[in-house]
Amino acid sequence: MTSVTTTGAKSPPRILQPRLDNWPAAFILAIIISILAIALLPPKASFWVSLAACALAAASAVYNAWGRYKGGLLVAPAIALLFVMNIFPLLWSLGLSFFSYRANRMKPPAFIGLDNYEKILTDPTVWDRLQTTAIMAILTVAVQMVVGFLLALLFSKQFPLRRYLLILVLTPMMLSYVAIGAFFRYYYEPTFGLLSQFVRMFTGEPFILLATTQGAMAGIVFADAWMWSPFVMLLVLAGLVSVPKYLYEAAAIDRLSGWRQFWNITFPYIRGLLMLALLFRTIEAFKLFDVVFLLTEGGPGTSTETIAIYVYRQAIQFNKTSDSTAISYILLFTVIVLTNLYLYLANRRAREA
Amino acid sequence: MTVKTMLKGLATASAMAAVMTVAGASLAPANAEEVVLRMAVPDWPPTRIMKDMFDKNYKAPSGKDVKLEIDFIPWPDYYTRLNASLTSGEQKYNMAVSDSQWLGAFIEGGYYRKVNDLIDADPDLKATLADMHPAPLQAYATYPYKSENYYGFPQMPDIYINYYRTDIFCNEEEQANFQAKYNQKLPCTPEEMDNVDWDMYEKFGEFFMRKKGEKLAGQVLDDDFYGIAYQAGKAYDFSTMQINAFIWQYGGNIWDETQAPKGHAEGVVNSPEAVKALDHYLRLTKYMPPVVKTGSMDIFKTDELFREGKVASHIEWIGFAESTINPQTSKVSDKVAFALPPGLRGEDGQIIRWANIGGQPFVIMTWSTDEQIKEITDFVKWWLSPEVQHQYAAQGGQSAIKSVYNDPKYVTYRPWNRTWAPGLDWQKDTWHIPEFFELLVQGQEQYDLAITGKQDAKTTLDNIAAFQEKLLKEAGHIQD
Amino acid sequence: MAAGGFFRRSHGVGEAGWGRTIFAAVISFIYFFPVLWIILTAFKTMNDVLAVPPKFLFTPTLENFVGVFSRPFSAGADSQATNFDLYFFNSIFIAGSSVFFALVIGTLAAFGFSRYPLKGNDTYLFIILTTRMLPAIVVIIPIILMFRVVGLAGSYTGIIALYTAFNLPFTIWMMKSFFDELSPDVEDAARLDGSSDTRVFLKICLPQVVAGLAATAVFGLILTWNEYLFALLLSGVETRTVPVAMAQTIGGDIGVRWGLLAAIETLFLIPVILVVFFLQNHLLRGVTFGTIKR
Amino acid sequence: MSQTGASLSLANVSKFYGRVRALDGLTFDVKPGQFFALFGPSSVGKTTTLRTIAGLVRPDAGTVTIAGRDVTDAPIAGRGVSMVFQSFALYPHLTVYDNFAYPLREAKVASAEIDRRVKETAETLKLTHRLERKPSTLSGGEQQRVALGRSLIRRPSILLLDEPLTNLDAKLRNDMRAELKRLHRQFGLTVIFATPDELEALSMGEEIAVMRDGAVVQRGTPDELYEAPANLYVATKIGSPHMNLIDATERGDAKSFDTPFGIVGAGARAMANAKGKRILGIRPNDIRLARTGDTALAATVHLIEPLGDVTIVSVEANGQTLRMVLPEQQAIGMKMGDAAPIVIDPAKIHVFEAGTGEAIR
Repeated sequence: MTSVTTTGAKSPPRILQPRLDNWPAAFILAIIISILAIALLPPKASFWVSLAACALAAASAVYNAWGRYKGGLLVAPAIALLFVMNIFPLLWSLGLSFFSYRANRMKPPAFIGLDNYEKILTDPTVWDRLQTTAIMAILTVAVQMVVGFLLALLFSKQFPLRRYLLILVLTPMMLSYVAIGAFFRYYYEPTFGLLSQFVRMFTGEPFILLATTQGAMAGIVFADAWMWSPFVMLLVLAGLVSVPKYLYEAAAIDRLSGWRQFWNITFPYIRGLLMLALLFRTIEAFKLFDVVFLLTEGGPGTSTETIAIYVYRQAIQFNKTSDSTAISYILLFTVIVLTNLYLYLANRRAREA
Repeated sequence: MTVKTMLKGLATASAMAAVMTVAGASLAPANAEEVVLRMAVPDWPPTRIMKDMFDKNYKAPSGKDVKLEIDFIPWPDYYTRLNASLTSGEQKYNMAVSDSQWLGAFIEGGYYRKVNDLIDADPDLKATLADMHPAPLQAYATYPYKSENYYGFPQMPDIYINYYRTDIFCNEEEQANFQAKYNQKLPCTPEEMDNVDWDMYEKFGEFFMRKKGEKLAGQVLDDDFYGIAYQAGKAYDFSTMQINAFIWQYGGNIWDETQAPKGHAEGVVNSPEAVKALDHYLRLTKYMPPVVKTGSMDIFKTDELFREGKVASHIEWIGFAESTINPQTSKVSDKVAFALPPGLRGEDGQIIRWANIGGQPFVIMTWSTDEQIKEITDFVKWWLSPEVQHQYAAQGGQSAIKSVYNDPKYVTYRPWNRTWAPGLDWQKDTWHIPEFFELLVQGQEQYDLAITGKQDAKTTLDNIAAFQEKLLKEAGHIQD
Repeated sequence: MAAGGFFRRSHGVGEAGWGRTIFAAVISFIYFFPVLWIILTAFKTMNDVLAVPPKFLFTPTLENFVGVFSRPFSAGADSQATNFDLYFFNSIFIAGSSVFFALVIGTLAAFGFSRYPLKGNDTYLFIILTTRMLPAIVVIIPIILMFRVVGLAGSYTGIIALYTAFNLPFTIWMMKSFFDELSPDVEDAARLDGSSDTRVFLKICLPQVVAGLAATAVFGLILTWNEYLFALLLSGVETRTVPVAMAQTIGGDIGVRWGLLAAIETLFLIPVILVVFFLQNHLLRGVTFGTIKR
Repeated sequence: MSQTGASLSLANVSKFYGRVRALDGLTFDVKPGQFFALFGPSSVGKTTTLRTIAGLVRPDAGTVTIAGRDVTDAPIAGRGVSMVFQSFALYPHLTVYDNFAYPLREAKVASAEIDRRVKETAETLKLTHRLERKPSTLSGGEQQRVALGRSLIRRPSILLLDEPLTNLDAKLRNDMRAELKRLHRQFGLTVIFATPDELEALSMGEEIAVMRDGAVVQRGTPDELYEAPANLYVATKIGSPHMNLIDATERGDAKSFDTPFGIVGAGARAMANAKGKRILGIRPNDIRLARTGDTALAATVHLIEPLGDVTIVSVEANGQTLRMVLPEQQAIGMKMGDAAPIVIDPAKIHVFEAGTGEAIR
């Protein structure tokens, strides 16, 4: 710790001073250089130029931290790696989103300003996919919350073999998406599938779940909720075990009904955690890709195609690189909003605890 | 096991792995005479057999030690993986077995090498290609489609055929019942089956759709049974291929890239003939196993249903036939026969059999060195040599070379080979343009809506036509 | 540790007896059933897999497990190696080293963030978390572009670096929450006892967060182990992981090889289950990104 | 096991945290072997003072001298200072044995010697049967003793105790107080302990420094602080029940004050400046009920608090109250509102400047 004394001299503004530790200026400079480089140079050269510019910005940020903070040394490798593997590529693609570019063509990118964004924001398809994603996320999260909650109630008490039974319930979380997708498709299959066979014992007719939009949605929601309810269960369990025992004893003395006991004693302890589970799963559900892709391919038609699949098609299958980076940035914005909300609630929970 | 020991173990394992990687890299000898050709291929028997034959028999005429390193990639991931590899610039592969539709996309990207110079420089190769059936050669090698620009060589040509169950179709009781119901003979021999048109095929569907507990060919069924199946799946091209066949047979057309830039999508793609064709295609799906209503009746599913004995007949690529006659993978291995796929009976009584060609060409990547290209050319020549093609066919592969498949021996290799020569004349291909995947995906989505009963044929084709018109105009393939 | 005991010890809500066990066993069994069916399928012949009605009793076979590593490509052909030994090695090596590197780099960074807060600490941490919450497909587009320029596509280095970066954010968040919870007095006591800063970190701080390291490793492992999209698009011929290779069984010459797929998944599941079983007491904090204190 | 204490002195030590001033020209010195108390309510800088002495905190100004050596910027090691934290700060992942051994291992002491000293320390602190346990399984008192043992084992010359007793229950406190004194006698080392509890400070400290806002306002023996508080702050912090404070004015005759209770004599005090506002501090023990014949001050009973053998009676006059301690029998029969003439011993009166609160002697 050193003493921080504020000096009064403030002209010119800090951001305009040409010093190596003036990292905000370095960042702005780096972005300008990168954009110019992408516009003017061939892709290969522009990559190295923008990388160098960004490295300069990073160096500036580290240098700024170095003299004053020991932590800089410890944090630097992580920041550097994240910068190289995440932040730099994202910034690069931000630049790219203002260009017209396809990764599988030889043509250099052409600057088109906000056209990509305009195209996407006015494209009903994007809105439709976002709507599908929202519906699916709401449904799957709702189911997960309920099922996870009930599972947590089941496991909230100590009983013999609990440790082993818990592992059974936790297993779905550990399966790979490929297996889940393939096997649920098999479970839902009308001829060989277990579900259809089961229903047929009563109706005599094969049960064709994935034939309708609602059915396909239900199938996806069921598979995803099955996979991730244990996650909600873990969170709720954490809340349940944090309720002090004496509160229940007091409630027993006051002869509170079970429902009131739950509402007045248990619920306040798990409210924050439920909120966390809700947000965390919503953010995850927003990314829904693998299960949907393997189960329905987005069908029937495009009725279960999520935004993640849409981006996948645009970027990977159609090689519409810059269009899809623009969608990415709209998603990024959404995620930042959700993350902020998540952190806000997480912090509030931490303060309450 | 404590956490500490686990972490230690992990660290040791990583260290060992690192050492192994380094050691492995340094051990690979840099033999001057060795040429490594790295090829991406889909993982299925036609490519596995090729690898096997290469390893056992191939001697490079140059005397160099030519190694073929093949990356077998699962079919469902193949396009994605190859696309990612090519666009990511890892330049890992010198050649690939590419689906024909991908030609445009990867040629425009500068990945596939034009091979006209190689053909012109080599009279033998030129002769071999001249001996090839034009339909597969154009489909697998030309871009733009049917131009003189060659980009590949056929690896494994493939067409649709009709797989059917002799134990059912030749059953006397069923024969009699069919005769009684439709006043027509139920075909039994492959020759009789060759003469089946869509109307007859529809009757198979209607006739053989049985409930659990009913009798089929003298036996009580323990499960529902269905007469017919063909592909109607949402993934990849698993409905377009079959629908194109119907459209061509009805005299309609898909957007024709050979007519570009004058040919339109609007009015062609949704012509009355095409609508009729799609209607016909959809009509037959109601006799198929219920999975068709979910949009997952892909080529793998119809194959599975047939091998599991759930359908009497299905239309499938020849590439799947081998596993159908293998008792380890098929419950019907000893009671299956093969015929030409059904078609539309024309006014002259002849069957029109237009179909969408399958199969794949070899392509060469632009970054291959001259030495590698030389070896690749030698390898391709070896592969297309009559002797090797015969050997390949004998193991279950197919050849597009006339002198090979016209050899009387050819039909004896496999029971389905009798359909090969007559089938080949009816093959056409879809688009080769770079935008093919967008066209394909949108078409598949629309067809899926029709197949799952969400919209009618007219709407479907109108939507496709409108989309294609717009997209192709933007891409400059349609100009007025 | 704070979250540690709750699986084992009875807390708050009280104890229940065998009645609860039976009820829970039924529910757990139903919940587990889809997994059980996968495992059963692994022991079935191809004919048994698609039997109608489904077979619960059958003669188990190990042919699927053998087939994972070597099988004939068509009837009558010799068995060929499938390279799955390489894929399993890749999965272990790639997941193991990326989790290990993320743990090393992330733990250092978490200690830095916790003990020597930078100006704008929260902003840094926020950016770090955001990168983790983006859909994989969004991040992967620029990464493919970058790898193609740098030439990292298909290499161990590339995919390990990517997974390390992928694991870093939540490693940092988790470990920071663990370090935040340690009493600074204990570290001062060690300083008074003659330890340097490095030794305080190694001898005092690290041993106290072993549980956190374990939880982080478990969760990182589950995520990396099953990751599909990055691996599909960025792993090369020699660096292919099991989830990607697994897709090979869904569509080749005969559609889905159910028994094989099930056998691969079963083999693939065993290591994770074991790790989770032994470390399950620490899992809770893992899944909550360390935002739950107890 | 004998150690010798070192002398310590702090001169003008200041420390800022941002703009917050934690220590402000702190100055005091401690004689070798002394049992020295830092007394003051929470957040007056006691802990910061201890941490500065230990070297955990670098002062922004001033010097710290230990045994005659300036250690202001010296590293922690080599100061010969050890500290028991308020939270005990035991190493939770190590057993009691390893907690004891840790400082010795860090000092690279031979393992046989470590073993001997650990056992010896455990013996002294009656912890031999707990050596293999983890700290979290020990009771508060045992944890306290482990913390002490760990501090003593490397034979420091100065031992710092940060509120060593606040985390213990009442009974344990008494035991530990005695234990600490015993250890101090046994080892003869310099002990500096911080406490917010006046009873603790008075009963244990040989000398006490009373702190306020990061500085020492008065230091002295318990008696000195009780008898001659240097200002109102000290006066009100030391002594129980608290000293009574009443407004007063010097009458200008150099021997008496005007108060709400009447004229109060100033005793033998020299009163230089005539006329002025003063505050008189009178300890409750120094007030008694008037007997017949006394020149009494008029007051009425305001509140009666019986405490067993004594009773605290508050009397009131003209809006000011005074608390006095009466033997139980004197308070029998008293009722609120009764007239209660009182007498204050002039010699025991403390006089403070009304503005600054400084004592006038």
